[in-house]
Amino acid sequence: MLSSPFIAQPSSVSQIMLRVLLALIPGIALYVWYFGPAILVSITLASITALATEAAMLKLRNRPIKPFISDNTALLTAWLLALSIPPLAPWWMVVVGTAFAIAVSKHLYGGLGSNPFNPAMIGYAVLIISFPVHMTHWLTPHALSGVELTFIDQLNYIFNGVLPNNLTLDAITMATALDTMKTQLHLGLSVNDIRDMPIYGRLAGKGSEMVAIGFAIGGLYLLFTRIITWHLPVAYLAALFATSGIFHLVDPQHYVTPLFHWFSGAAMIGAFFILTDPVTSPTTAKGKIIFAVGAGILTYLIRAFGGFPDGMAFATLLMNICVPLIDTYTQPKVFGKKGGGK
Amino acid sequence: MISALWVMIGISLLLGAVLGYSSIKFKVEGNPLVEKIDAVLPQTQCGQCGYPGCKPYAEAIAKGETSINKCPPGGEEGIQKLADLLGVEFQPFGEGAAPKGKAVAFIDEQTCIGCTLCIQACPVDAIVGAAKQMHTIIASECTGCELCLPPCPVDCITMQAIGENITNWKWRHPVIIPIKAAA
Amino acid sequence: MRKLFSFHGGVHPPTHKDESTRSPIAQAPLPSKLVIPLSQHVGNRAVPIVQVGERVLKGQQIGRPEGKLSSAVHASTSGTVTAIDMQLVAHHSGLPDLCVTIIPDGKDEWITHAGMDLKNTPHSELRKQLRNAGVVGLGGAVFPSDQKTDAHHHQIKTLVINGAECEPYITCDDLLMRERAADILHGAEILRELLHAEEVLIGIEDNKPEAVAAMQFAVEQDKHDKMEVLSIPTMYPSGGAKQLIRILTGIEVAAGVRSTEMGVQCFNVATAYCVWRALAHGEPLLSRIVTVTGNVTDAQNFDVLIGTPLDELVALAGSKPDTDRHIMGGPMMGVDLPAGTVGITKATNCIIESSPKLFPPQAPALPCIRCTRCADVCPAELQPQDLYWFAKSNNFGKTQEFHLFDCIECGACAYVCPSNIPLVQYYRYAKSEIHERERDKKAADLARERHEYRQLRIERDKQEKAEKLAQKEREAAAKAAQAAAAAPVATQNDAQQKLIEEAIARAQTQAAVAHPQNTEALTPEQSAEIAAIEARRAKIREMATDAGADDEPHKQ
Amino acid sequence: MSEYLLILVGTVFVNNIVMVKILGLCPFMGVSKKLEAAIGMGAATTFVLTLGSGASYLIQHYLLGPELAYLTTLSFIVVIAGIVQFTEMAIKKTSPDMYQTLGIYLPLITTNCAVLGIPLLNVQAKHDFMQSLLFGFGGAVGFTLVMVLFAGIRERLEGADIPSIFKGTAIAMVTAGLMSLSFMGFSGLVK
Repeated sequence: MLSSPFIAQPSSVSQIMLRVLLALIPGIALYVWYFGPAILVSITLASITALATEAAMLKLRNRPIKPFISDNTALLTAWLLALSIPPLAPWWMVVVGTAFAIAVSKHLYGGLGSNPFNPAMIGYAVLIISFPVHMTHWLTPHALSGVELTFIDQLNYIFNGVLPNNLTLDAITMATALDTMKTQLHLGLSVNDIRDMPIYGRLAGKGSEMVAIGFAIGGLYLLFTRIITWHLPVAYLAALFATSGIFHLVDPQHYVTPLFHWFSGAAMIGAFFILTDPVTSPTTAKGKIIFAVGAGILTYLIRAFGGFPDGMAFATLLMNICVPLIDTYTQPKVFGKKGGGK
Repeated sequence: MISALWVMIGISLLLGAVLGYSSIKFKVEGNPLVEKIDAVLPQTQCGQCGYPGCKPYAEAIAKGETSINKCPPGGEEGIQKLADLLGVEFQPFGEGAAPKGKAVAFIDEQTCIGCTLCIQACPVDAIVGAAKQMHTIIASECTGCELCLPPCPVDCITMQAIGENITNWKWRHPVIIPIKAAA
Repeated sequence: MRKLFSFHGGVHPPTHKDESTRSPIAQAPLPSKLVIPLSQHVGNRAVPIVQVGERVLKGQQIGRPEGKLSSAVHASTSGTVTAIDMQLVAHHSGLPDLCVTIIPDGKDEWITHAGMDLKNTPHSELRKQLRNAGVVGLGGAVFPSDQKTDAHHHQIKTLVINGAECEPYITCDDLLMRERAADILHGAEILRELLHAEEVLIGIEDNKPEAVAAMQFAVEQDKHDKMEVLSIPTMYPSGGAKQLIRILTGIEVAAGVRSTEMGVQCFNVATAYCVWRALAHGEPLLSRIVTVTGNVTDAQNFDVLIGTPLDELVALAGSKPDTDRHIMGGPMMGVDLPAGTVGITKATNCIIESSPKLFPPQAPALPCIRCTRCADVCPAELQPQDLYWFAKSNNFGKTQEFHLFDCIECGACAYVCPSNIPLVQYYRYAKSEIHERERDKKAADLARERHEYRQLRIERDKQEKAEKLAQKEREAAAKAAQAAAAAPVATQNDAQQKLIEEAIARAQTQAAVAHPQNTEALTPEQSAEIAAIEARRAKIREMATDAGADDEPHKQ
Repeated sequence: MSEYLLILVGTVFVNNIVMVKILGLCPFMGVSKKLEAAIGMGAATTFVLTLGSGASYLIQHYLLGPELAYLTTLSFIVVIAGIVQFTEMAIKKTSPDMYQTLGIYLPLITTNCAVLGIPLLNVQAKHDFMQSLLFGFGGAVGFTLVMVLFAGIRERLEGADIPSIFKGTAIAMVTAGLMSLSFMGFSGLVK
């Protein structure tokens, strides 16, 4: 006998995920505008791998493939992973990262909804630990390098590692703004003269600050269409701002301004797209704030003192470990049991 | 070499003293575990576990003499509860000990000769009757342990499964509309 | 204007109310037969007090209430009782239940009945009349009203009359308020008396302006100064008792806590109306307003006799041929009825003729992505995604830790779930499993008690026998000692010899006096029966001896 | 004072006993099925470890001295066994439930390689009394933190629709691996 309710609000997981993918478009557009179309190659490559791996895993587990492929969750993981690794990363890196993310971090735990770790970040962590060198070859924005790599050259490099005749890899790539900042600081330079270097724009790295703004716009769109709630992004950015602010006030020469941290690395895309993955973030309001504040502080610590250039991925994974516990201990009071009854 | 001996003997004497003192202070009497295990068992007193009732089986488990998968009326869930309580691994039922559906004994009053053998056998006094008088089973009290079947000389007791009626009907586990393709 | 409160969550499904409010309440004609279930209320089933073939009058009691929590059942019209048997009833399970089937004789002849003098009849009498008139909550809970009007020495401040009717499609309360507002208020007045409540608040959703106006007019006209009609914002499930109490008074009644302990009590408008008919006019609950809507040509409300078969009622509203299911209640909390032959019961406030076009079958469910939209709309402020997670994996202990029994099964969570998971069915599954385990636990505890008492009794009998034996030996020894003192020369075995002779003598005297069984005053067939039993015993004894002879086991 | 804080943060997060130094895996896998068992085991191990590292420092410093260095492991194990026995009696008296749920893993604390490993690391790093106490306590807190978090994840995975061949310990191993991967994020934080 069917159980009530017999009517439902027209909404589906694939619609939600589609909206999140659309929200990524502004960021990607700016990315292509500043760094050339290479990122599109790795995004499509990652998407194809993700869908192929998902289909294979579902086949192995005798599950119908259609409903899962069309729910766009694998696509979202692929896009987030592609956006957090260098655009000129060789093709096998993208494939390995995405395949590991979808197969191990998602389907080994039972597919959609049961994975404790954010698949995109697991993919990133695996890549940065296995291929640290490749992960530092980020594209320099056109304005800086003055070299206009055609799309064919980029394709050529990604698939068979060949560069046009006169260019060397170092000419067209550089470390991220964060990475350069960290290495220079270790060499004892002060923040001011580091900021004078050509790669820095007004807020952070020349191209990457605009891309961060693009993701922020996409994030605000998600916020206003109530796909995500304010708790995670606001708490995360506030925590990052506060910790970096304290260190900056204590020693402005050695610790960069909070705005720099906001608009560099994966902070913006993390706050609005990576942390807010519903499956791997807490469900209670209080829990979301604890989770985001923890991630913010860890991101700053790893960026300032850790061994990796950007702490966003590891901060997310470390806080993902705590999510079940956070959920258990932040259960809100139930109707009528809030005391007083008024 | 000698000093090494002294050191080791010193340490062990010191530890021995501390442990001796604390074992007296932390004396624990009785084993509250038996009641906890007995609380989990279904109390059918049917003896299918090889012990004359649930309490003896509980004591045997507490003493570790027997395994926890010998109680068919308890079902898989009973074993799971015992496994959680004792912190041991879940063991499925051995062969032939699989649980049967719940049933209640019923005396066919045409053939009952009033010999009271079943009354003496019933562990929970669920059979009403006296010598040479008609016997009948109180359905609500019968635990379905089938101990009254063997002693009956005229074999007039049968086990009747408890059907599904509107009061004990249960919602089914919702099989999500065929998400699992055929294997 | 009183300050209104709000409760957490709630959804706004399309109301679809205007289809069935165009025409006034129509009187449904006498049906061909009446199938009246005896269990139409919370509590024990009513005990039938009529025989098959007996002629009953309209309003005559056919089922007596049984036990403290129960209610009476009456014949909805005059006719003859043709059967008292198991028939399909309006229940999720689709299983049969005991029903009384009456074939109406068309006379519709009332039994003699009279109203009560409300002013000076003691309240206990009024409650007994409510119980015997079969008045139960008509909002859907069908809880016997006589129990709810007993405030159990709690001081009741507010009586809430629930006219919210938040579920889509259902408009029976709306029409009732528009047409019979005065009687509802009289009923509410009686309930206020019974509960000694200080004020009465009538909550009506603001998508029913005509009903609000009608009730407002009736309050002013009959000068009910302690009553106030309040128009509350339209949101599902604002009609839930706890939710409406929260909106009107701000009090949050926790699950498992009776609202009377918080000084509030809630009654549906239809229940208030029935209280008035039962006490002022002595009419038991025989009929109720039912909305027939959905896949029908002209949806409207009918005043239907309890027990009218569904098919006949639905035919009145012109049910379209492509109807595949009948839903009793609304689309959010309704019951998918097993067949068209079930009778209308006291709980049937609406029948929706469903068709694949009206209620498309649910898309296949995807796994839960913990997006917490369900937690945002849950009026009981639970965490439906956790409850689902534990119910799915049969971890019932955890579901209770997450307050499973606070869930009012309103369906708001399943309504907004983007993965189309039938959440409410998971919670109902978990609840029925937990109820069954509790029943088993109670039975197991009872069995342990009986077993331990039996062990005790056996020990006690053994001891008594041992004492009696020891006591007898002491007497025998004392007697033997006397005999020995009298004839000291008799040695030890002489004493035993004398004992044996005495025993033999006693045995002979007994054999002489024993007379045959009491078989003097026996009727012929009794003796025939004894003969048959004797024959069978003989056969068994000889079968037993054969068995012994060739060693074949007595029983396969 | 900041040096002590560094040791504490270092042992709890950066080079966590279980996740980075891969010590103490058998209770980590065995007891983390249920949250209360994990908390109980964590508390017991913290008590044993703090006491153990303190006692082992005293033995190493005052009793053994340079010439009897070969006795280090032997004496440490004897002391730790004594402390574990004492803890077992205390737990059996105070909360029989906890004693029952921990079951065999309570006496197994003696064989937990973290419990012997940390005092030996103390000796190797030539910590003074306060440092070795903190190192022991920090290591145990790190062990407890990670085990409790791991128990939280495993309890949630009970309801997950994991492929049958991965159910139980297999998925626990995979999760522990991914947790260790995440803890590598801390590398380099504290020298």
